[in-house]
Amino acid sequence: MTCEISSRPLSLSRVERHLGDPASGAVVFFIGRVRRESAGGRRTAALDYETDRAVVLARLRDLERQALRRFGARRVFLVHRVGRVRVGDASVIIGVAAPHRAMAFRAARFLIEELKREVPIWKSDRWARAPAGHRRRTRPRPRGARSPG
Amino acid sequence: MTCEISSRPLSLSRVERHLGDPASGAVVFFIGRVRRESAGGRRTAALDYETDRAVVLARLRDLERQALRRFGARRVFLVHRVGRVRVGDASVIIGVAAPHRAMAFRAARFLIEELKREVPIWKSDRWARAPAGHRRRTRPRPRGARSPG
Amino acid sequence: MKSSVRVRFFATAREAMGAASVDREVPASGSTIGAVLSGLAEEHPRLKPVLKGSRFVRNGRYVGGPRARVAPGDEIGVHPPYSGG
Amino acid sequence: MKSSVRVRFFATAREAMGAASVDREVPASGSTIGAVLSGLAEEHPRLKPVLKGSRFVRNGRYVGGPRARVAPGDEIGVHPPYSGG
Repeated sequence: MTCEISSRPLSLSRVERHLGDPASGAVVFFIGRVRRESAGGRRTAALDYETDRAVVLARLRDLERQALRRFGARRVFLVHRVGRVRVGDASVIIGVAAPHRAMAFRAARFLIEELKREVPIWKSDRWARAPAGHRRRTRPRPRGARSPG
Repeated sequence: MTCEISSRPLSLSRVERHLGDPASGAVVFFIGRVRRESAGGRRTAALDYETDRAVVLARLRDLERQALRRFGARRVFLVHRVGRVRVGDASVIIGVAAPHRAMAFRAARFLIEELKREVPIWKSDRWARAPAGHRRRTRPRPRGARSPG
Repeated sequence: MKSSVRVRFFATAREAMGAASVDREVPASGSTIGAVLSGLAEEHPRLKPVLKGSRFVRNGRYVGGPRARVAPGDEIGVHPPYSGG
Repeated sequence: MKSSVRVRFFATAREAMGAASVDREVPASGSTIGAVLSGLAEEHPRLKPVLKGSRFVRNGRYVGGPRARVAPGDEIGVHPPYSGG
């Protein structure tokens, strides 16, 4: 399996192990992480990711096939987290091994752009700490202006 | 230290540990690996890398500063191997953490291109296994046509 | 024998509906995705604008548009614009 | 007191010289990088084409060109085109 949806913390070294290939001189990884962001005195504590499990793996595999075919990549690994992901943690890791670096960079960039557009995954913000003087609250804000990466 | 020259195997997770930053939503790694290549019946067994230690770290740090300034990167880590590097092993790892993915991709690409052009590191090939019937030999070929990545 | 389709809602569609899924009766001869969702949107007005920007899935495959047929036992997914990464 | 500079050769420059470094006498009043290297290239003809595409370093800093001054005790590096990565 080179496309995964995981509710556990993502591991870069696990992705790296899938990309061994003596004919690939270049490996590019992209890691999307939940980043700290403030808005109106609130601060992101985490993002909640959900997905449609009936479709998501087929969509990821389709992207993988495109990267192999269109960019000459030789190995691709895609893993996206679901559930609550805290600030600083990875929500997505993409790894590409290719003979040359231009291919690997292009394929990795293609994959993250397409993943955001074409793969049924949604995030919603979890906010922490109201402005000083207000009580602490945590509530979803599904169409947040900010997106990691 | 975020720029290193190392004669030991490079560790991606070590680079990753330097790139923690809650304001960076995107991390891009580039790994250059020695790749298997054949020419005239010979096959690359390894590459030997040498450097001018009097200059190399200052040059790497200068690239790091440029990536931070020009591309809005927030963390950069560069490590290059010297000595003999076998097929499949990493010769260089570059890691960039930035608020957004476009910055991180651009900075990582810039760094590897500049590193190849502007940093005093040289490789030479070590070949293994002559064509069938000839005896095994290992000799340097300093201006090899092939370069990993 | 089932006589309904299950409609599953994600992200803003789920919030508009206040539910992750509903079952909806359809004739034994089948119906269309458009007809099923229009019926739901009449009962849940907040769903209507969400449907406009959404893609639809039937039994794990994207459908071409609202005229796609559905039969009892089918599962329909309503996908607002994606925001992963 | 030193009366020489040390010239260090890398990659193809080292192969052309057959040595990683040589020490070269210079006048106490100093000389130029160009003069030092021209002298070496006369003795080692294979070095000449390599010098054309090379950059030069004096005491850990790049120099502008062959007219850069050197003094006894300096260390000069000859850098053929880089090929790292």
